[in-house]
Amino acid sequence: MDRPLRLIPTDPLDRLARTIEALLVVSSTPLPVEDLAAAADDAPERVEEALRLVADRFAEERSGIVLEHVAGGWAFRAGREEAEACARLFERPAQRNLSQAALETLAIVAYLGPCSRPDIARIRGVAADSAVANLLDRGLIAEAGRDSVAGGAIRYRTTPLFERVFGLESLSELPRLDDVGADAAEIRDRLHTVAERRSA
Amino acid sequence: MDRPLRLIPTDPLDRLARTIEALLVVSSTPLPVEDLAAAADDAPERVEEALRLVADRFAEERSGIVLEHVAGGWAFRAGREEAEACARLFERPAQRNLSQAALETLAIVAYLGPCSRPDIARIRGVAADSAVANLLDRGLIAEAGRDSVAGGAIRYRTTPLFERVFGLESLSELPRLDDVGADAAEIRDRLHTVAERRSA
Amino acid sequence: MIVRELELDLDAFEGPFDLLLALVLKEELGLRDVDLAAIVAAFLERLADREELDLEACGEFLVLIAALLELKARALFPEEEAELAELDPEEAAEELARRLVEYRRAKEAAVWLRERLASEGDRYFRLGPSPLAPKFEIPLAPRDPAELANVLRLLAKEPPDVSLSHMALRFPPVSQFLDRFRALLRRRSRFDFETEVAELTRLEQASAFLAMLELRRAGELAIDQAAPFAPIRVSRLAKENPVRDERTDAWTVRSA
Repeated sequence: MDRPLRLIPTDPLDRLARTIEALLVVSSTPLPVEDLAAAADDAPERVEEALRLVADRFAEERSGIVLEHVAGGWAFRAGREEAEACARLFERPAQRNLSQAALETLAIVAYLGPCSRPDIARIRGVAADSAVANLLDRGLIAEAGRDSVAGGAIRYRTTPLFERVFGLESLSELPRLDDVGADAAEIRDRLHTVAERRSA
Repeated sequence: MDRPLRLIPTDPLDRLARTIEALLVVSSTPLPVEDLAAAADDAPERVEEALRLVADRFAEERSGIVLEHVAGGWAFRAGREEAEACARLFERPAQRNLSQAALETLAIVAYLGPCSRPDIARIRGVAADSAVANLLDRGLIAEAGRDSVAGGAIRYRTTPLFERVFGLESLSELPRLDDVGADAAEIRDRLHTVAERRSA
Repeated sequence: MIVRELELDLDAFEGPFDLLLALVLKEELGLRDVDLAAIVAAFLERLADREELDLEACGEFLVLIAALLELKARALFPEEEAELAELDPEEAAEELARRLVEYRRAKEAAVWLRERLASEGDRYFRLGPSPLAPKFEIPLAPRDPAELANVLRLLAKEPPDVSLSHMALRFPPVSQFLDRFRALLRRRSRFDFETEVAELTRLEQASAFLAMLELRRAGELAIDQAAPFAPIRVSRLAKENPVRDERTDAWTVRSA
């Protein structure tokens, strides 16, 4: 490395923290620790340590810029207190007016992982074409290859933008939906009873 | 304004500086003072004053993020010292990958000759807008006049860069697709037939 | 307790159960919009309010809700009609329960997402590139032209044969059974429903069942069941002044 000699004393960790700040401000997507480490040419453990410094510097109520862990990586965003000012200047095309159909479709894609329009239609009981097109437009879902079994239908997955918009560190942060389990068992039991009766 | 009571002492100018930081970190274009003032709901003179605070906080060698005044207004950039790390970040392999949508679009344009977006969408069964934009961006396809029918949509062809990347002297060196069709017209017909069946 | 008078307060419908049935049969209300589990819940709540278990009501309710579920199942996956018809009833019930649970989950998840959107609405972040980010010419790694041939082959791949067997599978018109049961009740004062439909296909049985419910709604017959799961006995009801709904004969249950 041929950095010029500088007279400013630099704690190496502080130096790494500055590099991380720079990487985060130029990146368009949240950066995982490994990516930060590769770009900073340093060890992931040291990056984690430096991230704590950055997090301390860019904390809610301390700075207008806040460091957050979201969508599997680290990213800057505006502090919550500045939402009002941001709302005056910026549009939020991704989350404005999401219809019930779009939200259900999003939920299916998020929970089931890559799935095709026929998969979604089967669960919702209605065609999902316009909801899918709408979510693609907003960048909340993206193509994820083709289903090689079911006639090559295109499959969709949620995007990092989806996780970002909904403030999720990862998809595993989606709540488990166990509470409907009881209902499900009940429905199943009743159906079984009727089924047995009818086949008898 | 009904902000909750906070215990952190806030100099009003410091408060404004935080708002400006937030606006700058969210914006993807430089922001002129008037825009900042309108969003922060404050006077331009005060915004100029607060910008000096921000500039002081985000200065070269002090922070990895640097406030810069350019033609269009104010914006954050990475510190000069971090140029190397930023270069490594943008060279990440992930940025180089072609998505399934991009690869399909490229294959269609390469094998069938100049195609418009509607042509591509018809064969793929979904819109190809973002894939086309991406391929144009990377210089793998270029505009090739307008369609004589179909409302004069712009058509696209592959570029010399495309041939270089795929190691082809010319398009005639593309692997043969006899199992799909003997020539471009036959392949096109076949793709249309299958696409119609798939969407049925 | 009279099941038909069970008051429902659903998203898609508010009123007594028998009105809901009538609207569904007349196709004035889409079953897709009706939360059947909520009907079950309402019934169970009512049941819990009573000190004694009302076996008759339970039996009647089960039969009604099963019929609705079957209809809803057909609406939920019409393209798989043939496939579903081939399943034995237990498999069909299992499959149906699975689908309903999945949809239920999707709806719950959608509610959660909506709430999350509201609570995370004050997080603003940059959507585009950084304004002053350095522009790098990203060299593309060499690629194999065989990749292009392969994606095109996949695009040209014949989709699996769509089974056309369901084209022959029409939902028999309910009116057919309205006529049949009326004729039957002119000859006999009562008959056993199961015996009467034993020879029919499952789809015909479903239509027959709907016809029976409709005739009872119109007051033309009475349904009697000694105990839950006991045979359903259908008997003629003497009607002083039979007023027939003109639309009755014209109804057919939609065949998908």
